[in-house]
Amino acid sequence: MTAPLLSRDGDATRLPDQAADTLVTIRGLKVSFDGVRRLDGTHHHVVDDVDLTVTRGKILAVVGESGSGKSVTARTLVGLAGTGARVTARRFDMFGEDVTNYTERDWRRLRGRRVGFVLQDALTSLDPLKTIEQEIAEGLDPTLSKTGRAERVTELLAAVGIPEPQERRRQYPHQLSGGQRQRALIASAIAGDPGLLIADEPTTALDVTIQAQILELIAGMARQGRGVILISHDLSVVANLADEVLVMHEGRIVESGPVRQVIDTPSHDYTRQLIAAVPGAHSRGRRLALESAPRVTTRTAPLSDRPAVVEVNGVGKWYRARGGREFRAAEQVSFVVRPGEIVGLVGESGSGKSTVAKIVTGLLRPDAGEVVVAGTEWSSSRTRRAHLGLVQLIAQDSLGSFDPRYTVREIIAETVRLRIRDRRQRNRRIAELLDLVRLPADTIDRLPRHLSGGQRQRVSIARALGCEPRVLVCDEPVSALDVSVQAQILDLVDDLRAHTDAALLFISHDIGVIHHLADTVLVMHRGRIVERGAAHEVFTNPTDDYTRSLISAVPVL
Amino acid sequence: MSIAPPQRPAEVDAEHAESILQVSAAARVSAHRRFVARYVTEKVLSAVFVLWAAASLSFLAVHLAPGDPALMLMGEVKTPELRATIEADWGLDEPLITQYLDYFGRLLSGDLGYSYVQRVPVNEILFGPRLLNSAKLTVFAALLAVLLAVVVAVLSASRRGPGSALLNIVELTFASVPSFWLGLVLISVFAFGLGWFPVTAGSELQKLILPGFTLALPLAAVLAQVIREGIERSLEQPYSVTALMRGISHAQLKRRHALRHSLIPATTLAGWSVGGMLTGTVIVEQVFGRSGIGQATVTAVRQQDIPVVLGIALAAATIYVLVNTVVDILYVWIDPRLKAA
Amino acid sequence: MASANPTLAPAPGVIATRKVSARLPFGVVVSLLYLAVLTLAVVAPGLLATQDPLFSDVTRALLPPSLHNPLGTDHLGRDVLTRIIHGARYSLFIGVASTVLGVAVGVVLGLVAGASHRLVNEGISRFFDVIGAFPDLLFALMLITFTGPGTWNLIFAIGIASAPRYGRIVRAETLRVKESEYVAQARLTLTSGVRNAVKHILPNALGTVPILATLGVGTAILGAAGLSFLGFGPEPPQPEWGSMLSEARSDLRVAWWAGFFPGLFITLTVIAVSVVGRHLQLRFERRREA
Amino acid sequence: ACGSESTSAGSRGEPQSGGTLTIALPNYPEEGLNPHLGGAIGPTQVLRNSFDSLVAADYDESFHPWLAESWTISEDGLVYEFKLRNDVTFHDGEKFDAAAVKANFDLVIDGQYAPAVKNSTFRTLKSAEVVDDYTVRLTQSEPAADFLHTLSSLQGAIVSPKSLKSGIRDSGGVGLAGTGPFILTRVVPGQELDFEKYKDYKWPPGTAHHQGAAYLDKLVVKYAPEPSVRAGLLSSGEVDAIAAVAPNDVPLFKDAEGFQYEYKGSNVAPTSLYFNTTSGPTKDVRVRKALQNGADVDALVKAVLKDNAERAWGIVQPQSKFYDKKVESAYGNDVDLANKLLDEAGWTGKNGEGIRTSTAGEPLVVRLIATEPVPTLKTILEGYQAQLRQNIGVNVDLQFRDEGTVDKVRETNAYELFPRSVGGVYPGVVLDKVYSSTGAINGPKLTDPQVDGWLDAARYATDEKVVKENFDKVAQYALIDQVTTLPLYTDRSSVAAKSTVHDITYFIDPPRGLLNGWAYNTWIEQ
Ligand SMILES: Nc1ncnc2c1ncn2[C@@H]1O[C@H](COP(=O)(O)OP(=O)(O)OP(=O)(O)O)[C@@H](O)[C@H]1O
Ligand SMILES: Nc1ncnc2c1ncn2[C@@H]1O[C@H](COP(=O)(O)OP(=O)(O)OP(=O)(O)O)[C@@H](O)[C@H]1O
Ligand SMILES: [Mg+2]
Ligand SMILES: [Mg+2]
Repeated sequence: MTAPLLSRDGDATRLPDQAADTLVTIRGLKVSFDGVRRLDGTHHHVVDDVDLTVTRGKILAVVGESGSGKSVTARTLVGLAGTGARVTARRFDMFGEDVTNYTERDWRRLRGRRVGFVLQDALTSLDPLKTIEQEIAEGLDPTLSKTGRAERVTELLAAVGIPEPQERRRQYPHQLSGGQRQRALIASAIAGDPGLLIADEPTTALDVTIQAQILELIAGMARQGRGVILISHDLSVVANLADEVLVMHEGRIVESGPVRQVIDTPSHDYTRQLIAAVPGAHSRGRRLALESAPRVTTRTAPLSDRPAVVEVNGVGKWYRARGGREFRAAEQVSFVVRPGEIVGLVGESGSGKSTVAKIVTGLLRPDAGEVVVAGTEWSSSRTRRAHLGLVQLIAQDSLGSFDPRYTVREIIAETVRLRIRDRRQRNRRIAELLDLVRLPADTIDRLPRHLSGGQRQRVSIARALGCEPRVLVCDEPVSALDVSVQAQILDLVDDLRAHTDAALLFISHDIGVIHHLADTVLVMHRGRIVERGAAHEVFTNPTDDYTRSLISAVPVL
Repeated sequence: MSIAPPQRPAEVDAEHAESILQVSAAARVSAHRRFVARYVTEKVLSAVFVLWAAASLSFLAVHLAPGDPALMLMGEVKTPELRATIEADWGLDEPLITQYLDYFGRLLSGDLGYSYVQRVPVNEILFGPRLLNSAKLTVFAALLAVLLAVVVAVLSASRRGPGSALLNIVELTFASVPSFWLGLVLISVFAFGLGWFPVTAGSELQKLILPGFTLALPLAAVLAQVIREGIERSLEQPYSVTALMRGISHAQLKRRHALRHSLIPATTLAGWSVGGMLTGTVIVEQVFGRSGIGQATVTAVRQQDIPVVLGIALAAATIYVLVNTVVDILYVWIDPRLKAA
Repeated sequence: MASANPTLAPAPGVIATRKVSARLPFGVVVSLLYLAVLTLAVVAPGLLATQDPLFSDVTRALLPPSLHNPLGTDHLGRDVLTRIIHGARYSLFIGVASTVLGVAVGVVLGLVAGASHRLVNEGISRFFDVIGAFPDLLFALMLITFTGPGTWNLIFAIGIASAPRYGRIVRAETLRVKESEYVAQARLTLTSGVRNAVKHILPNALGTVPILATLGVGTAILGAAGLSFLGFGPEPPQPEWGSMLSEARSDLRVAWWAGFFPGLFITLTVIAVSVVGRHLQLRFERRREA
Repeated sequence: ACGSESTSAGSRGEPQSGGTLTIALPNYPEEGLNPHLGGAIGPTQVLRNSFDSLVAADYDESFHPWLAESWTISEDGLVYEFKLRNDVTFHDGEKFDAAAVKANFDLVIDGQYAPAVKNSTFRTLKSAEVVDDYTVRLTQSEPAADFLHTLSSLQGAIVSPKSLKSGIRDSGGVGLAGTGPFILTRVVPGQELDFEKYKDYKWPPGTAHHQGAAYLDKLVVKYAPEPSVRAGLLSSGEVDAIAAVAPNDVPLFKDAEGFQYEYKGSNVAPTSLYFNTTSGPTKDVRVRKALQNGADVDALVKAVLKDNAERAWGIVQPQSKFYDKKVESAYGNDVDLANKLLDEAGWTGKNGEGIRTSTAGEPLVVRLIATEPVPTLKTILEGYQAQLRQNIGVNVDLQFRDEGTVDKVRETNAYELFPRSVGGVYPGVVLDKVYSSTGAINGPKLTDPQVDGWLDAARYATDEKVVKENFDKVAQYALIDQVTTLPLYTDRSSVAAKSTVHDITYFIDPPRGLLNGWAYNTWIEQ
């Protein structure tokens, strides 16, 4: 990690100095990496001609899909663009100083004390071997006395809203929840009282309720007079928070302006696409991806008329927690899924969603209750084996669900084989399935690890469809994907209903996704189903307190 | 090769720990104590089990091997009188189970048996000045190896260039050269050629230097590679970047964060290192004419002095198990995440 | 050092020049070439050396390297180069054979342990602990005390001593694969657990074995050299490198070549084998991480 | 006959007292530090510095007074009466007298203390009696020609009876008191022995060069098993002297500036290769003769062992008065003859590896079972192996096994060749062990009454000429007629030292040529 060489483009003309409120002024920022070139040998600019201005007390949001260059841009601001980075700019001022000739030592003075940075990977951005105090203290004045240090750390922790700060400061990151870790990280970023706070996707890994809290915390930082750069791939997250927004696409800024203006009257296609791709109440019954084919059919027959294919009756599962205590991961869970129906299961992390999914697929034996699939008692392995392929699972981590040695063809063949014995026919069917999930034919002999995330998820779906299952359980199939890719997959799932008449249990922590897709909704909280009903009904008129708090925390565009 | 590598907790576990974390601070402290107590007890019990099994294996080796145990225990010079003595000592005419219990009784009282070849109790061969000598050598070499490895690894981590390539070759060479060969070369060059370090004369420390390096260099080479890899891996982690974002320097980053992380894989090697040291002494002591356990081993194997060989094997196993147990327990200190497991 | 999303495929039209996908590192190429030559020496030593490795002419003992004897002669006037070439067979044989033995024992026990229920699993792991508790060479020496020296006993001793090393890893891998998501997924389509084991668990759990074995060969060669030095090596006149080296060590002060070159070849071989092994390991890990 | 070359010992100037001598020896006495138990040969010999015996032997196998002033032997050779010195005191202050001697021998012939010693070296000793304070009588059960040899050896050393009652009796070490010129003061097991001068010493053996206490103040014995390390230690000046110089290291010291090199031949039986007459191809005398003639042992020994050994020709040592020079070059190194003999014996084929085969196609393989490879022996055997293969197409299957296995192999007759240097000083004893049908180490597996007859005749003869006649007959039989033996070499012990050290030949013990580092005569130029 060497300090990036910053050089000014030749014909740069300096703009007149702006008001002292301007913390950062960047014009024509370009970043490329030594190891990455275009096929013709020229530099590929990961960040290309970016202009950026940060003002004291204002929140500047940067949005764009994965790989669009958001993080690189942000990291350039502290001179840590990455190994082998080449940074050029027509103008690069920070706190009124031209940083073009900064040495590593100069940059170091800037980091922490003038610019606080909250990294993207919240859960792994704190050293697991250091206590919270040790971590935060690293950004403090080293001459501070021990008690002074402890006091300051406690103050900071309290400031970011961590309960029992006196206790927590002596704990290790793994002893904190994700939200608390994110707060501690912010505390460490503001320890040196920087004028500028950069938060790179501070809420990606968090539950909606916690996400809301963290966003509020960041807004508070701006209110205190700091400049804030908030990076997110999700427009709705920044919609109500930011003052200005930059939309990045393939290293370029495609649109910028006050946040309401950009959302309400997007001028660039890409922005429009991004906005359209956000699932939620408004998008129900609509295609999310603009380039997707139009909807195949719309549902006609009322679902409640049809006999249920999955019946979950009073299912419970308990684990032995530490100290021998019993921990109920699922309790008294009952619901039915009918053919052609999408049942959405929402709930925060740890509420027991995956546990239910595993029980329904038969991968986990319930401690209480029973699951009946198509009239067969599903918890016993004997009856399940007799009806192999009736239930299929689409996992969140699709890569992990593929045998690493198998090609796409072999993966899909695993299920197709259950229905089609003949090899030639089978290959034809596999090709069909690939086509159905819109995978290019040349992916067939590739290994999944050489595919993109969206493509992998498609393989996973194709595999699940291979044996024409009557029940499809999707456990967070889109939570690792970009909004635009997510949009395509959600459209695809929507099509499945029309094509296959399978019963779908769709699990997500994202209420927007469930609201967009599901017919019926189950809300899970601490292993129990706290609310159920028709999707629109539940989300517009929640009766349960928990559901209500969940919904109010969801950011809307 | 560590005994039952400690399970690393998955990152997600911590998140679900939330509800448990809501309990009071006092309860948390006592839960922590209870965890440490249970963990330590587990490790100690498993160590005791391994030692018991190792001792039983030694017993079986004598009794189940083809041939007459008395003949085997005698060594090379076999006489009827000696046979009678051995039969009496080992109670060879009694049922096997009685012998086994006796054997354990003796082991527990610290009696490793009697060498009929050297005509002294095995304890005397092992635990006299020999053990002290070997301990001096191995401890010196271990410290040297760790020091060398850490310094080299920290200085060379995440540097690229001809220097690092050369260093890599040097490390590979030290890790791949037969240790007796290394010892002879070191002696030729530094003792006889340059006359820097004596082999047998001089102070104890002077005498330790060459054998110490012979033992330490291959180990240091391997350790340095592991530690460097650990450091480099750690430097790529988000927490390292976060630390840089606070304005610390690279040197500070390596020292404060990365080194400790690299110790986790490096300590896993502790068992392997102990094994390497113990066997290394066998060869190094031979080369340098140092007395010690290693030399006693070779002599005993040559003389078919089975009681001594078994005694040494048991002692080595004990040292090995002890060190590994200590290392396992140290893990809790190095890696606080373990407590969440 | 960016936290760039690793699953991200590069943008179209962009290639990452630093990714060493197809090209082998220089060191690996050199090592492979060296090992190829060594293999030739094993298969057809006569092609590389025209002299007789056993031919002794005591009047020509300990001659320094010359045109006729490029690496000199040993204490019995035998050509060192010829003996090294012919010795490749014995040294590699000992290294490979003991590794094969260790791997075989380790893999079988490790698989059984990983696949079995608690009791068997615990039993076998403890067994590994017990055997592993005796340091390798010491355990080998112990076995030799009972079996006596000789090539086969040497192979046996080194092999058995190394078995826990492989066994533990295979066991851990088996457990890991058994718990993996894809094995769970396969339960939805496969009719029996045995099929799952054969189709998914076994091949994935054993993925690291060839790598471990490669690395193990180096260790075994070094172990054999050590035992040779202690006088428990293969029997003469086999031109095994370890015993050549240890035989020549008393002449070190007057004829360095007789011992230097066998030592050099042991070292080079161990280096080459570990360079290749580590490269395989790296590739394997990268593949797994990707 | 023992070759002592280069600078003659003690030729320069008057001996000076004082100083410390550090000597590096190869192997630490792992068998323990008790002179009785340590074995007749081997590293224990270094204890000679601390322990005296009743009599001292010289190179010509004549005996001199030591702790005994004089002695008489009864007509029948059974009763030995020793007149002891009355001025001797043990290191621990105990008085040396007849009772002390009796106490030692009583212990030695007690089966519990030293069964192995009792059964071999002292097998003929029946009892020890005190005649008066300074006269002791030893009675034997049968005449043993080598009894005085036994008494003169380290195993015949007299140890303070008081210290023999202490806990360190068996293991020996500091505190086990002798009467020798040096007192053992420090033991670092496996590594070092330190001796200090015994100031009151005044009873050196008749073979000594001076009287009174030793010249050296201190003697430090260090152990370095690696020959190259020993050589380095001396070259770099870390030690004053080393023993067992490797053949190829000799030029570093011999005739080299600032160093000296000495060696002595051993009087112990030569290391010979015995051909098993009862197993495998060597049943055929023609094959045996071929094996004896197929290699140029002479050249091998000279080229490979250099000064470390001397070619042996006879079944007794060249130093012995029973040695007959005419065996020299009377056999061996006739490759044509060897090939002819093998052809005659039916080994006419050749397989792919150039090994002779029988008409049935079986390769001519002879198993050679040796114990623990001593470097010298190993080298010679390897050279022999190579020559037989090259010269006459015989595959020698060389196997090194531990002593126990070798015993077993001999019992089960699973060998053709057996190399050994049979222990014992007196030739008769050695020949008995090897050639008599009841011999303990009967390598050729002879059961020839004729040979037994000759050996008996030699044993009971009082006339040396009769003894020699019979020995010659055995030699003729073993070397020429029946070809059961190929004598290889006689070990030599070698020492090298800085040139300031004088009289280093005494580090080698007469008459066996064993290395004992006896430093009584040695002095250092100050
Ligand atoms: N050190 C580096 N070396 C080479 N390429 C890099 C490096 N860091 C980032 N990149 C590339 O730069 C591009 C932009 O990366 P960046 O991390 O800024 O994306 P992002 O918009 O933050 O995406 P995400 O939403 O996934 O975090 C990617 O194609 C990435 O692969
Ligand atoms: N094998 C297990 N042993 C013990 N506890 C478990 C086990 N599996 C799950 N749990 C616990 O059960 C609870 C529910 O887990 P589950 O995976 O069903 O949650 P989830 O709703 O899917 O969460 P997420 O959104 O994070 O995936 C969690 O608190 C988890 O810690
Ligand atoms: Mg990013
Ligand atoms: Mg889940």
